[in-house]
Amino acid sequence: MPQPADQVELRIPSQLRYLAVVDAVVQAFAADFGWEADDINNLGTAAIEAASNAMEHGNRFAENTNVWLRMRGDAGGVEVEIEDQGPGFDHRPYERELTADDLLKLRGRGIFIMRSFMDEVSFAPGQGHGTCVRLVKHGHIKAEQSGGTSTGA
Amino acid sequence: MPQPADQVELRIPSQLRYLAVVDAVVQAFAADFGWEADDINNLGTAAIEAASNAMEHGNRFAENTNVWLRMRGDAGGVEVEIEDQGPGFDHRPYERELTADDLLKLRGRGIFIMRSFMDEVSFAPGQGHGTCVRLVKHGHIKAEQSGGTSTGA
Amino acid sequence: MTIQQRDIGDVVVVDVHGKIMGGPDSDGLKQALRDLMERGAHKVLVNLGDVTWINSSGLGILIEGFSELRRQGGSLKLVHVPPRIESLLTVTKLSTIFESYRQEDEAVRSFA
Amino acid sequence: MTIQQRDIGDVVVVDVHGKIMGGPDSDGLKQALRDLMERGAHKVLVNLGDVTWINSSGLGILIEGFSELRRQGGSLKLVHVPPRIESLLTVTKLSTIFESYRQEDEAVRSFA
Ligand SMILES: Nc1ncnc2c1ncn2[C@@H]1O[C@H](COP(=O)(O)OP(=O)(O)O)[C@@H](O)[C@H]1O
Ligand SMILES: Nc1ncnc2c1ncn2[C@@H]1O[C@H](COP(=O)(O)OP(=O)(O)O)[C@@H](O)[C@H]1O
Repeated sequence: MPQPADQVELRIPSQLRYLAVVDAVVQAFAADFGWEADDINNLGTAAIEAASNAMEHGNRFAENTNVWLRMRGDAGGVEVEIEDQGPGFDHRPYERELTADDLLKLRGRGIFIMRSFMDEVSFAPGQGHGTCVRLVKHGHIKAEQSGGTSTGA
Repeated sequence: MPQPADQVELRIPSQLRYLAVVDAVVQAFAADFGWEADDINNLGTAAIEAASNAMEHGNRFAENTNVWLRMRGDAGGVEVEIEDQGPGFDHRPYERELTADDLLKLRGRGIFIMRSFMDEVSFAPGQGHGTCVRLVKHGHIKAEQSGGTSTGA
Repeated sequence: MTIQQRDIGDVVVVDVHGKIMGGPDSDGLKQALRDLMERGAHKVLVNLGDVTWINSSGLGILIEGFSELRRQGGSLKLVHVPPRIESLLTVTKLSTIFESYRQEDEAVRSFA
Repeated sequence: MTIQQRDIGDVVVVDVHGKIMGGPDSDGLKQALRDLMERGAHKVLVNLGDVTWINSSGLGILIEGFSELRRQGGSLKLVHVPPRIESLLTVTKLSTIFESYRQEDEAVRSFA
């Protein structure tokens, strides 16, 4: 497990407009790994879902609450933690496949989307009181390599 | 001055590969302000220069050192602070125009670039011991508006 | 998020730009879809070509429009769905209910 | 950062992809320019079309290549400079020393 010094940490207020910053951080972190574009997009989408939940269900959009994102890893795989200041919740009811009945529901897809796009999704108490969602993704290296000399991350 | 709760904060290790994350955060924060593309690019470039200096001159790329970025503001203007854990420095010698003699030098353009692209650049002691560079930018609203209904930030 | 509307025959094309993230930022889209239904529009084509991303609450807005229009005998279809949103429609199986087209003319003809 | 090289007549085109940020990440470009000079190349065209950004240490690498080549009677020119890098060359007045072209064929002909 890498030292905290090898991780990037982001703190944002509980406002949906900052979801764009979450997406940008996660995608920029992984941009040079040579992963398939789909993997990078889906990682961003899962992080957006986790951060949306943290703001809405965790922090209930309360002023002066924050969401933390911590990210570490390399081309072999990344780990993203998203933590809120909410009361925590029991995620077990949401550990299920969506059924035909769910198809047209307006809500209730966030955790399902995270699970679909990530290799691992887990929930734990955060460093504070809230929920910490942990997302793990092992990207697929792009098939056609550019053939040039690549240096760096 | 907005409360800290209205600001985004990023912490990165002193490794150049995380400059891409700095660029991404700053640009995503300002992406929906309707600013000219040039303004957003130049804000990113100035932040990259400040963060490069923080890593190289401030933290001397020492392991376990970090760089902090704090950003706040709205379409009227943004403020970006970039802080390191270095010894601090006297910025006055670098408060000058570049001359013909400087043109082909390999280094020494970072602070000049920040000043050229930003409306304000100032240096102060950080919250810890290091240097805190403060960048202020008032973007220009894009001339041709899309004419659609825009909501949100 | 920014939206614009165009009429092509009796099809209303809603061009969405930016991010569809639910919450106040997407009220414009919600309201536009409701207004269209009040005006009696039955054929609505949502152009996602300039949408950078959508989250699950944003999907909810599209589903609400889809269901409401269907109830009134109309339909809501999609055009120019970027790969990132395509993935999301696929995993959520919403691709089985939203008709989606690559070309606008093709999409418009499909309503006839 | 990734680089590739192509020869067009006696002009060597260096296609750079990604970010030019100085430090170890850009050693490839530094080394490539040095190797070209050792091989006696005199006409070097750096294609920045796929470069997302460059910082001031990255500029230093281009300046080093430029000066070294000029000392050896050669020249280093740029092609497909994105607007973001154009701004940087303008404020640093490096645009007064780097010849820069929009089209590759035009750039290649300029060495003749
Ligand atoms: N961070 C969180 N804190 C508290 N409750 C949460 C959190 N994340 C999810 N939940 C609960 O789990 C439910 C399902 O979440 P999700 O699948 O993302 O769908 P939705 O957000 O659309 O309801 C939420 O309605 C909420 O009750
Ligand atoms: N954060 C910092 N901490 C300590 N010294 C700094 C810092 N930023 C800049 N400096 C000093 O100011 C000088 C000029 O910086 P700059 O104009 O960015 O050019 P360069 O980084 O290429 O030397 C640096 O060489 C360094 O001595």
